[in-house]
Amino acid sequence: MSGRHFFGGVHPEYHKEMTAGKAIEAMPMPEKLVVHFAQNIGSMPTPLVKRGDQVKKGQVIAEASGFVSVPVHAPTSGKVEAVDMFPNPVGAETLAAVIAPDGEDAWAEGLNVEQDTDSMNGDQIKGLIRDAGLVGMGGATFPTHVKLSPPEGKSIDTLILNGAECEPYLTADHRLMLEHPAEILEGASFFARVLDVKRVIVAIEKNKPDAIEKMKKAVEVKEGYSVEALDVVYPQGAEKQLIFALTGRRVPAGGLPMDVNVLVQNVGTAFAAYEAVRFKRPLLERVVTVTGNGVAEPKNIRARIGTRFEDMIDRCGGLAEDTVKVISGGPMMGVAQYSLDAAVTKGTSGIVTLRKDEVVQFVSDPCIRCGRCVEACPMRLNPSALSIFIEMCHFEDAAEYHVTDCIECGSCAYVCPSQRPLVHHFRRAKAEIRKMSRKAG
Amino acid sequence: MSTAVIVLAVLAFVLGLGLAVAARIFAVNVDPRIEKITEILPGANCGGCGYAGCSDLAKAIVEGKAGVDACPVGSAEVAEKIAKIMGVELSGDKVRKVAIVLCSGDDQVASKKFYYNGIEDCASAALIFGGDKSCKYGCLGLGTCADVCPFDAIDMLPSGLARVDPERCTGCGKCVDACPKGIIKLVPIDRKVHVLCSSHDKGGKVRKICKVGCIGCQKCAKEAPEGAITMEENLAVVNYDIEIPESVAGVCPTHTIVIRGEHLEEVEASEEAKAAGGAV
Amino acid sequence: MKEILRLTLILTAIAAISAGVLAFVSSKTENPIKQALRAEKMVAVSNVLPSFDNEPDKDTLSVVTEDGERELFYIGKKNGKVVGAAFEVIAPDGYSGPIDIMVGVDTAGVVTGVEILKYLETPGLGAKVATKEFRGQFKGKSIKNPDDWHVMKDGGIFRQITGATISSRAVTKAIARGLEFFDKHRAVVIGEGKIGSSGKGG
Amino acid sequence: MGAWKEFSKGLWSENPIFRIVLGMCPTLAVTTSASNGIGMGLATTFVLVASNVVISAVRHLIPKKIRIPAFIVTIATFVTIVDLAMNGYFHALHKSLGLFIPLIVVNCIILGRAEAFASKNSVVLSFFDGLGMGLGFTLSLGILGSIRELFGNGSIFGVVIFGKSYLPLLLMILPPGAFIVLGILLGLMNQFELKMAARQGRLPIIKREHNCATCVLHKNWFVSSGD
Amino acid sequence: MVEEEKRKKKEDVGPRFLVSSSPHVHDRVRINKIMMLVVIALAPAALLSIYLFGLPAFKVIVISIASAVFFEWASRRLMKRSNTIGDYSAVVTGLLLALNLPSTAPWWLVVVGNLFAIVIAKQIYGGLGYNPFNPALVGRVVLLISFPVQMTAHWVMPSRWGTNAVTTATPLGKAKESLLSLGHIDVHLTRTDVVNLLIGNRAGCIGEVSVVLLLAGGLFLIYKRVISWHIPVAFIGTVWVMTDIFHMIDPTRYADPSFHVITGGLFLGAFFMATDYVTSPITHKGMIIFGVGCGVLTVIIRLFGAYPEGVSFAILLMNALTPLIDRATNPVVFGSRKKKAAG
Repeated sequence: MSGRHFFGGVHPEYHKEMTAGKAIEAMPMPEKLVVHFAQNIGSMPTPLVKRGDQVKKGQVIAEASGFVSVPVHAPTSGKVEAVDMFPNPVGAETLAAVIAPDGEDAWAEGLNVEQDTDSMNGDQIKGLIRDAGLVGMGGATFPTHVKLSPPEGKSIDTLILNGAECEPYLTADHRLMLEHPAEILEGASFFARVLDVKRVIVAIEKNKPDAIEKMKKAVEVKEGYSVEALDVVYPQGAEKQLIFALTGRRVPAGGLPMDVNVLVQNVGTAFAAYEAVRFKRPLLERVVTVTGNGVAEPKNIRARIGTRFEDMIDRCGGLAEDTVKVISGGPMMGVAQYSLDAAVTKGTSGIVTLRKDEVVQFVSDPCIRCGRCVEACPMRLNPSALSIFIEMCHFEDAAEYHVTDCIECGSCAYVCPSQRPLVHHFRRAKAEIRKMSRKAG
Repeated sequence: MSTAVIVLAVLAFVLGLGLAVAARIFAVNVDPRIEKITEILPGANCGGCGYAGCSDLAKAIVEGKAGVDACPVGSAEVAEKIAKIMGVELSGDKVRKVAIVLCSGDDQVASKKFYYNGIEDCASAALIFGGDKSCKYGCLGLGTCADVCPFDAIDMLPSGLARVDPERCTGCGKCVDACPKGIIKLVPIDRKVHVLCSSHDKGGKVRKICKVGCIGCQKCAKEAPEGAITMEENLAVVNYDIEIPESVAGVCPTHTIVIRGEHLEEVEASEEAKAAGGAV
Repeated sequence: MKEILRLTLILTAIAAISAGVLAFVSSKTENPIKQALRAEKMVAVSNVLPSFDNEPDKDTLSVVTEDGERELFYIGKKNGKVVGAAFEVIAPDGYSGPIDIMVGVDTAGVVTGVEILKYLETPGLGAKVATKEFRGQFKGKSIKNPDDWHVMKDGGIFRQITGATISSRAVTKAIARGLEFFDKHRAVVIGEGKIGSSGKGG
Repeated sequence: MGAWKEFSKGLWSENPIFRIVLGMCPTLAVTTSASNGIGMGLATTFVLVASNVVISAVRHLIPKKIRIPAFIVTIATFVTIVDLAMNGYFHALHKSLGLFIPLIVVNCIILGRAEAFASKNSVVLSFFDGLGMGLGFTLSLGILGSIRELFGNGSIFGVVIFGKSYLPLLLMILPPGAFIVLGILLGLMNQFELKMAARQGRLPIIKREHNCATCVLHKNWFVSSGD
Repeated sequence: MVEEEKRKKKEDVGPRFLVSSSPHVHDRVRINKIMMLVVIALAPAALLSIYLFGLPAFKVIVISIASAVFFEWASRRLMKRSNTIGDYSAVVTGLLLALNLPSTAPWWLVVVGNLFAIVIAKQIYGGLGYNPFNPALVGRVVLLISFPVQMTAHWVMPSRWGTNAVTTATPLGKAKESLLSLGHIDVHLTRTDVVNLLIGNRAGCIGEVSVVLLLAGGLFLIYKRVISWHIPVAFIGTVWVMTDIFHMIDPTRYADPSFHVITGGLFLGAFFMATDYVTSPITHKGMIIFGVGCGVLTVIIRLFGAYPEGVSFAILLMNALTPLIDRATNPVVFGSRKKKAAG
């Protein structure tokens, strides 16, 4: 074990106190739900509903279109009012079904029934997880069943439950760990059973002592489980950095955690797995932290997938007049929204609102080579050199300097005294490099 | 005096002999036509032909991999000269192609969906929700096409649109590749009527976000000769193989259809007016 | 084979013609160059010697030092009588390289003039050793009191150039060395002794 | 008409120093004073004109394969002639230009013109080309030398301009001064060209601090990449 | 109906939100704050120097900063670029150049130095961030080469407000002088010498004399994380070790290491000039190479070169190598690179 720290990182202001003490509340049923079909990384599921269809809660409205794809379910019962393009919080407009709830919230047949989990084998558990449409709920939205299916020859010996929640403002995972520790651990035990893992580590940053306490108590009865307290430094929750901090193993550049025999799952995903396997409930809702100075009453809300941001914010007392940024996710890696019509997806961990005086704009002054970004980069890249290459359109050079290994954590841009849009540059370079390799291939 | 002459002569003899022998041994047979064609080509090495540069194209022409009129930049004159060297007949008269930006939604007439704060470059801006224009097909106005143009033929209007100068444009196609929205097309220079819109959105949506967008009303398609303007997903698309009378532009209710020469002059005038107004 | 021969012969012909032209030009410019070189030397020599009526560059005398090095003296004569001698000294420890100096003395060993022939000193600084202000100081001085032959900074009598002590020191030292040598062989140089009699070194 | 074109291009549009940036060795080394610059320029002009004429005259006789040695021998001959003549008749100038006279042989301008122009054009055109290029070279060296002498010594052609109280900026007549003055002159030339282009009604080019058009420079200093 | 009107109104006012790439928060440390910290770190040493050298030193500092800011403003304006005097980098350059001049420097010398520092060494290259060489040092070296008399011949001893200024040479100048004229050095440090050197009771540039305050300023910058320790430690350490070795070989020709470390501009150079962001390597490994290189060159110039002091030249020479060092020490990406499978 090599300590609780990795190379680089930054210490942003966390602002977690706004919602850390607030219990998760349920969101009342909104007037309409906008359920996007594209909610996972990989191929978009195939829509199965059209305008005018009646759906039941948990009914599959889009089926997996390949291995790296998961089904999407109706979050409640009601009528499909439209199938059209709507703003997706993580990118451009995508196809979504607008469902008008009928208020009955009636389950589709065969769902929401307690299962006998003890008799299940690994494949059955994995099947339930896949059918429930589980994806990584930390924000990456990578299909969970894919992570649970390592290729031949790769074995997993350690499961890390990621409760670091290093993004400022967000407290969704924190609250979940406080309120449902046993459920999270049971969900984790399903993962462990699928992969036959003996060692499970719950990783929590030290700024959540109550959660550490709670989880420690919960793991006492479980053999092979432990809770590790992590230094408070961003991006502690990034997979590769987390693995290094806990196990000292280095995931190869361009590799996956399974290359060093580790599986990382978010605590939210573990909770969803508990629900999916024990009760056969598809992933229909998640905890979202609605916070920031832009809302009157920050809250942790359990919201249905498809709830519009506007409804969420109204629930928290509405948006202050001078709010200029609404971010889906945390402020370091989240996506700034242009419309409150965006709706909660499986990966939406928070909605952060920033007022005018809190927003620092990018200005793109020249790089003064101060080296702060190099010190901050947890992937040991050279953001200074990379950004200069990219400004000059030298994408081959940027590739040679490993821009494709950038995890877009934002640490470099956070510390840059010239306020250069470094992450934006790297995203551009990645896009250009993809374009070039497509051309070459 | 004689010593000097003898010494130098002997030296030259020996060295000359060595050189001549070396020339024989290391002789490389190069087709002389390659050099000749390279000299005729414009020499901008723009890559518009798809080869690494002018000499590369010359090689390809001699090897028969490329046609004698493969250089998109060179005029018909160039193609003729090359054809002469290659001893082939130039087929038909080739009309020069120039680029055109198929969008006229500048900041005055097209709405924006957010304030953009980031790299001033279209490719980068397009990464964030496809750019700040409400219309996802619209020109972003940040000038990536102007940057890549090797002939300074594109300039950016202050109102946020790219404009191609058909006189300077050589049709190399670099801007066509560079535009993240794919709204720059190469069209024959003698075609005057253009639909300056690329939006496949439905008419209602277009109306909401852009005053000069094609709303798919089909009036022009009916007015124009058969097949000259076709509707593709709510957008009128010009078939440049067919000559279109200029009167077609008049029927467009949103003034999306323009006549190129006149349009450029209009834009010029309005920009000047704006600049003058700004100065006062 | 024919091709090889052709190339070789053409090149040979060009070289031969060039050589011919050059030989011709060289023969034409030989004399002017010689005269220019001589004029150059004569200017320096006449600047440092007292007035004379012979041709000092032809009236030379070489003395062999103990180390086996030759020292060339240009003898100035008036009405057939020796009036002084000029000789070159080199200051090897100049700031940016050796400094060539022409020194003129009268028969008594008193300096009649100093000329700096070649130097690489910093312009505007060390290069000031070539100014009249600096080299004029040596006129009229002799080596009688060797302790005087330092720059003022080192306790001597010669003003050093501000900021260029090293150059000043090098020149002063070199002239002093030259004068000492002249003093030793004065008799031979000014013709009071017989040539070769003082040439201890051979 | 053709002759005038060939002559004038060397003075401005294809000026060997400021436009084609050739022959940097004498440019940087000998321009410590205006007269040195002009002297070097005229010597080069003589060689350039003479070699251009001779090479043009015999261009059909010289086989392609031995053209370089033939050109070099021709050029070297003229350089030696200049060297000897200057030594004999302009001894002082020869002394201050010293080493750089023989180096005219390898001045890229001369071989460059021989290759690019004289070996392809008539004697008359080659004469004017050589004359234009040579005078352009002389002019540039004269300008460089004048500026350096003015600031570095307070004089031009030895005529004191700034008076006795002027403390010369020695840097200017030292080697770095040559680089600095040349760099600034090149920059001003380019700036002037841009302005002229705009005045002649060419489209205004949007100038941003960063764009692909300016990248070559930047890349070079930043990575000096080996490729 | 009301809903619809509300919505229409919203559309009329245009876009509402600001959208940019992540991250959306910033630690708010800007260039001007960093530059101000450098000025603050230099202030004590500068104030002590004014006390030591008096009004002339004060004049040099004021003229230098004023002309640096003026040239920055004027050249940006002339080149039609944005005004950058707000980032205070010109203030730092002006201050550093002033601290690198003798207190006797005439006003025009200061102005010419700043002209070269700001216009030639910085703005012509594109301004802050693009200059390959440290502007203040370029200014100083231009002056040193062009006006050696004004730059090296009029050192004065500190005399509390500049009364009765006594002309003398710098300690390093004396050492070099004696080595050249006598063949050995006459520098033997006694305890009082050390104290005098440390508190700045010696001739030298305005800013280089108060070693203790320079050290304090440097430590302040390291504490504030404006600079890292790598360059100063490598630089000063190398000078110490190398001079120690030479001192052991021949103490009559080479002064002891403590003399070399606390005299001259070593502290000013190591803490404030060599650490200039733009012109020094970006990685810690690169910084150590850079610092060692500066140290080696400084010692070589001091002991064997023509100039008594070599800090400025050493840093400038290493500036030229910075891009190469950067390339050679580019950080290795986290996680060993996956070997490409054969075939």
